[in-house]
Amino acid sequence: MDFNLSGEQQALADSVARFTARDYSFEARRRLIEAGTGLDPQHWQTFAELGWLGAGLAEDAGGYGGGPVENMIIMEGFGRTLVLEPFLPVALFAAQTLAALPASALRDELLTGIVAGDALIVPAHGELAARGAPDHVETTFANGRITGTKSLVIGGHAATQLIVSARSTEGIGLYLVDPAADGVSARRYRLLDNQHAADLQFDEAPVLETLAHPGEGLAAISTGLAHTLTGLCSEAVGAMDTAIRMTRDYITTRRQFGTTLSTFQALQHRMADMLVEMELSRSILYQGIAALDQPGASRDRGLAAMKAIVSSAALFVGRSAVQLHGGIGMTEELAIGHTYRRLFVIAGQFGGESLHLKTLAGLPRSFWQETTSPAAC
Amino acid sequence: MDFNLSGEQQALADSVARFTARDYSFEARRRLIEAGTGLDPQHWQTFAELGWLGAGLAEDAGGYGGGPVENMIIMEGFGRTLVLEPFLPVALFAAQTLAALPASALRDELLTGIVAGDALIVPAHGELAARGAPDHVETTFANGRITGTKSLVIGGHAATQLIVSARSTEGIGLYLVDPAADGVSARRYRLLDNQHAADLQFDEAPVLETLAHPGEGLAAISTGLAHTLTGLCSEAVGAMDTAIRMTRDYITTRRQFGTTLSTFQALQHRMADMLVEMELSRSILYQGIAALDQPGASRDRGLAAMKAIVSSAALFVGRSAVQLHGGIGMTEELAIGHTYRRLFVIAGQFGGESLHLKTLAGLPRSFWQETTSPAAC
Amino acid sequence: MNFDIAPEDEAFRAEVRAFITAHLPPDIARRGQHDYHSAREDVQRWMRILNAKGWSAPHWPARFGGTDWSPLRKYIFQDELRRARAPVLDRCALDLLGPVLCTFGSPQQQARFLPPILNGDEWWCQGFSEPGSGSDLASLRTRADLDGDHYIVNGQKIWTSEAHYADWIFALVRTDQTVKPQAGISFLLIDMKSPGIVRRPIWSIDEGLTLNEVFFDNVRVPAENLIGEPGSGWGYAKFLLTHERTTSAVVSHTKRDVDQVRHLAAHARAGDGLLIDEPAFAAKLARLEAEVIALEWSVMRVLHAAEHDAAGNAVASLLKLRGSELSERAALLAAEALGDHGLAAMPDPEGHHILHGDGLSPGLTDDEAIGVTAKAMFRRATTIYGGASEIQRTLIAKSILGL
Amino acid sequence: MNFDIAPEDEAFRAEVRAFITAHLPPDIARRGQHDYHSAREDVQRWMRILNAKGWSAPHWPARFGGTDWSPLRKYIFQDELRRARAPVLDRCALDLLGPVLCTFGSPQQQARFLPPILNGDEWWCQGFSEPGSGSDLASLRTRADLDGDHYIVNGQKIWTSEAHYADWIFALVRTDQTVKPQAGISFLLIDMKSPGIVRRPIWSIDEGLTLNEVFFDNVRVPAENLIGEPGSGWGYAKFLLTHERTTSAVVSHTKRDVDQVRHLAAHARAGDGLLIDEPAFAAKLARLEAEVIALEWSVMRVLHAAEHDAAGNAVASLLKLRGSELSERAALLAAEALGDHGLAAMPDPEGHHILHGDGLSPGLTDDEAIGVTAKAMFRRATTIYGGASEIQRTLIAKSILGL
Repeated sequence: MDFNLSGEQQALADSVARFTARDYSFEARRRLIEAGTGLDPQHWQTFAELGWLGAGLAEDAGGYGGGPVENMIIMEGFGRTLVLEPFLPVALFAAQTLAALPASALRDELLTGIVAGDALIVPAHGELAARGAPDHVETTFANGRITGTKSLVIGGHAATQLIVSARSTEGIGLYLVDPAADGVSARRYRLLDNQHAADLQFDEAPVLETLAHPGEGLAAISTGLAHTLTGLCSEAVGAMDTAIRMTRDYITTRRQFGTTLSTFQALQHRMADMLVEMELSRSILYQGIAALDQPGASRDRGLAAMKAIVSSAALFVGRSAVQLHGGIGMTEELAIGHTYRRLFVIAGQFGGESLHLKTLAGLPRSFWQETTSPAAC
Repeated sequence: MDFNLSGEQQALADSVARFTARDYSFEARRRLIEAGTGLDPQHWQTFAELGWLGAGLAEDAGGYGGGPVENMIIMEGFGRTLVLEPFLPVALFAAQTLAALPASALRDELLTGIVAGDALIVPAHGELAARGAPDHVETTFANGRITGTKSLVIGGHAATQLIVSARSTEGIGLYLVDPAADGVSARRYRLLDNQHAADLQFDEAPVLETLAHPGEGLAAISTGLAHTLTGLCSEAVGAMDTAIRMTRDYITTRRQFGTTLSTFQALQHRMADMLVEMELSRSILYQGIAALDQPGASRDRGLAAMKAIVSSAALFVGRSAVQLHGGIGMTEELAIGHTYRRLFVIAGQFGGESLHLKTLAGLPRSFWQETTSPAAC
Repeated sequence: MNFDIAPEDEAFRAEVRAFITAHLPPDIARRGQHDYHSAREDVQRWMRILNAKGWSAPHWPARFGGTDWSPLRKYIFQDELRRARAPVLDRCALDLLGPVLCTFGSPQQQARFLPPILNGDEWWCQGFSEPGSGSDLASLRTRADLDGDHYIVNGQKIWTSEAHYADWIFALVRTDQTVKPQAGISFLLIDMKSPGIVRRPIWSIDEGLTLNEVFFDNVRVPAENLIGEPGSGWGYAKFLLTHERTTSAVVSHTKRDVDQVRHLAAHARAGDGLLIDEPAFAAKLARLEAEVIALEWSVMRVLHAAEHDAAGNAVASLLKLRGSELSERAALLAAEALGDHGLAAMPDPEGHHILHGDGLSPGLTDDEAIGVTAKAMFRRATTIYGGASEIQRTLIAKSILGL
Repeated sequence: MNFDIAPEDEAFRAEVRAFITAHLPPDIARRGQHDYHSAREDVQRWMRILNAKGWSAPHWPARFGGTDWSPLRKYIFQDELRRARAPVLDRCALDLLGPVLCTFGSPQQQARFLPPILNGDEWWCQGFSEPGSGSDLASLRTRADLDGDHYIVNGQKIWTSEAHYADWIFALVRTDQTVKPQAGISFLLIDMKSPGIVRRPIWSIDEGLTLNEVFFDNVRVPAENLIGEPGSGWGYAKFLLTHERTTSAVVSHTKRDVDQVRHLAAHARAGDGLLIDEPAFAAKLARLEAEVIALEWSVMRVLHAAEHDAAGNAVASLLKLRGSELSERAALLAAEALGDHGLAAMPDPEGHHILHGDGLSPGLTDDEAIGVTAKAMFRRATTIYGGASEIQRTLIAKSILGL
């Protein structure tokens, strides 16, 4: 075990910090929101050039040989400044789903496109009734066509290709679909944090390619989702850390009743609890990353525990940060409200605390049961 | 609506306060604990002489014409000084169960015995697997005999007669059983708050009388239980109020770090939350008492809401009171620990927060649906 | 003690409900299901209907156009309005300014200002908070200097709700710089059309507009618009803030929201079943419901308590603290009920004030679902405004517990 | 970064587990399932077995009978002891006094005192707290005045854990009344058999005995029993309190407790099913489990952090705060799992110290259920002792956040 960044990892973190400092000031981000796309092509190009789109991808999958830690570093940095581009669905969800499939010319071509920044491929997997449960897929596949509705496809409005999960009698398969094809319609919307997403409706939409045959798709998309969850929780940790820092700065300068707010013990204690929630989130994030290598149930347990903790921490820290800012925290003009909105979205995305506690409860075991690794502890 | 005590009710409250001041000092209570019975016959005689055993019982049921408010007044007073005698199971649970049965010579004789203080009749209804659910009865009745095990029968060690709920193919009936009969064995124990209880095992135990025929028992025992729940929550409110008062007195006198503890804002805020929990408990207790008159589902809903709130409040206030006392709060020598233990028992007795939220969730309705009474609001 | 509601009060509730059912325009009722602040036109139409019935401001004294209803009946009236999703009225004018005018205003002021309030003709906003004086009103700096028969007002107010709608503002201004901070404050009525007033919208995190900054630059205000005595403004403000002891519980609003959550959960699919049948969600909803019941019965206790009753004050002190928490909890739970769509921005499609007028919103057909997430964001403010929860706890500790 | 445990460390865990399985006497293991403090005889037998293996105090330096295990291995060792429900060893001697003696003791003191600790022959208690100096140690008043080659000790200690078992006490005493409060404190080892020492048991709300008052009335203590320099006791105490940054998390204890809750819930009937299948209970257990995982990974981070690493300190600061909360939560949940029996008093049937020796307890046959409610009551103290949660939060706010 080693909880320190390697030299290369530190360089990556520094690189992310330089990018966000330059391109993601509060004002720059506001302009991007007003532009109404949630995606700056130049940013995406930068992601490709700096190798971030393949930083967490194994070499045999067309990446640069890093892993979930590299993705954690990027996503944590993105969480600090609330990056809007759909990095998570493309570079984690789609890429790791593809990487979990057997190598093939098609797979490798798609991955190459992602890493190069040419292909903005996103999975269309979640559905409203699933509420975050990865195996609830009602969308159907039959005769080369897809029918059903996928919800909250982040980046779905700008995707070049879609990886659609669909069920047939033999189980869940994964299919490549052209979002511009007949039978595909998108209801685009913004999330509370100004990311852009879409609900995608497939009405006998034609499949370009079969990526995973029926019965073989769930494992791959679940692996992609597992990486996505750790990326999302990394983002949460970055956003929480920023929220705490901003709140500390605010209450140490803001004066009321003849003193700074930071002298009030109730506020001090609330900030202590915020810090604790953030650190526990980071701890269980590490655990989640370690769990990615574990066999099925162990992995799912570790990820469920992680998301349950991080979801509640994100809400607590976000709500508390606004509370301690007082009225000014409620305004669009201040960054803290945007951080809260991002944390709110993260808390619910891919299932909130309740769902993941239910998952965890359904996979019981002793702390010492399976292996001796703290990953399973 | 009138939230003030009437003159008679105030006199009753004063009478209870005089009794507890005289007979239930901390030292007197400690001696009663050491005596090892949890029941002082002189106290019981006093209860009878002052009319408390029939204070909440209608006149046509042999009582003095009061109702749940009278029982509330007594139980709240008992909660303040942690009275140990099994007043609740006898004067509320047993008496109100009997009062809910059709009048009969037997019923009236039993009620007369209770009110006179001669008969210490307690229901043996709860079972381990029921976990507070009133309708889970596995104990069976067949051929005039009872078989099964009842748990947590408070006062069961000293009962003169038992009202046993038991199931046969036609439903749940209620049966009068002599605790000294063959086939009845008691495992006596103390609760954490030093009340005495027993698990009662019936092994083909003979029935003295049938109180409610199969299928007619559940309604009566549920009514008895409903009154018991409001009595228990009254006791909780009294105990919480005392805990808050003792804690306030402690932190306003105890000095640390050169000042009194009461000057620390974190402690002030915790005490504010304790007060709020207590007042909300009192409010929902009133609601629960109003609900006693409502038809079936409305009553059960009101009582479930009440017990859920009071259970969590009791734990919060009790735990917080010990916390604010610090180490001294953990000792047998101080009253506050005993108050916590009583509040802990109340929180779990007849089902804790989870059970009652489940009950409430199972009986949904709009706030404005049924009647316009705040009792159903 | 008697916890039963009188039959006459039940009959009164039925009467109110029947009136609302008969008179609330269906289009307004439908928009009332959405979780946005009502547009001025809707409020105005509804106020005129109520005013025709004499029900615009039941809590005012009857001689000023109010009623002599008991506190319980006033509560029932408001409760039925929320149940029906009727527009929330101009609270600044009706609940805050109105009682001050009725009590401390001159007959001329009463005659001039009360009738247009009752009819929804003139709208008001409250100018108390200033930058740098969040929960600490005594430090306010906006000044009004007498110049002949006019005051010249200079300064800035902030967090001014609905100032973009308002025709008038009632403001706390400092008319005497020489005395102790609280003693130099006066209560002044200012026409928002006066030259020198500038409003700046403050967009909030729900992407909606309710708050504003208001700047005063040598604004001339007739001296006759000062309420009562100069230097007594602090007392009127305290009267105003404590006059209604139960509205801060917003309990009827939250009851409406709990019903909304139940509706949404009963229509939201969760796996192969419905969300309402998911034990974890059902338990959260039940817990919320139980807490709202406890809150409402606390309101009942206060409504029936004498004004200076110590026990009543103890209960009253919790209403804002817990009421605001439950208000946000209900909104968050409604958003959770919407699942994926509970993460989407929902700017008011029919509103006049939209920060991002891009029309991007998920395709919702259930009126009860529209605006839910905007409300969830907006309600983050409930434990901040009107005395933050931290202030409330300190108040309880000091005034009720004597710490 | 690398979050995988090394294979050699996994092998080490297997080795420890195998040793414990082979050597922990079955009767002790059975009693270890009960939720009471272990009796001295059990601890002593077990310590001698460990000592024969050289494992009594792995965290001491090897030259004093400890090991050179990595922090992770020391953790794994303790973790396996808890898993096996082995008796909790004499923590005062091993974890608190031992490191002080090893670091600041004279060679004579080390030779005299360390071996009997390792073999469980001499037991220690800690005399820090005094009446009136709960979390405020600098105000202590017990004094030790030099009289030739002896100190004369007068005063009183309180909250002295296991003093009824202890052969010796290490105490903070004031040897200099003339200097600033913290500068006059020394660290003294006192034989509990000395004339003038009186112990008074403090029964706690679990009806058990772990705490005592200790009174000193002109107790003569050889001056050679003073550790290090006179007046430096405050520094040694701080060393002792911060030496082990992770034990205050009691995470292995709570892991054991979570397993216990799962066992109890899997055997407890609830209606027609099992409690473990009740969604509300299962969710509470899952939430607890997830928090314990987060806590354990926080421990991992501290174990692998350099001693003065700022990030490590931030994490270390939460271990006591959250560890103590989870410890109580686990015990409360275990009691809840027992249903009606979770409300019953359970004085230790095999214990030597019972307040009410009436033997009244429900008929429990599952060893894992015995003592559960006593533990639930005792654990109320976890957020109080060793720096109450309020103190911990203030520490975090000040030292980590700089407020």
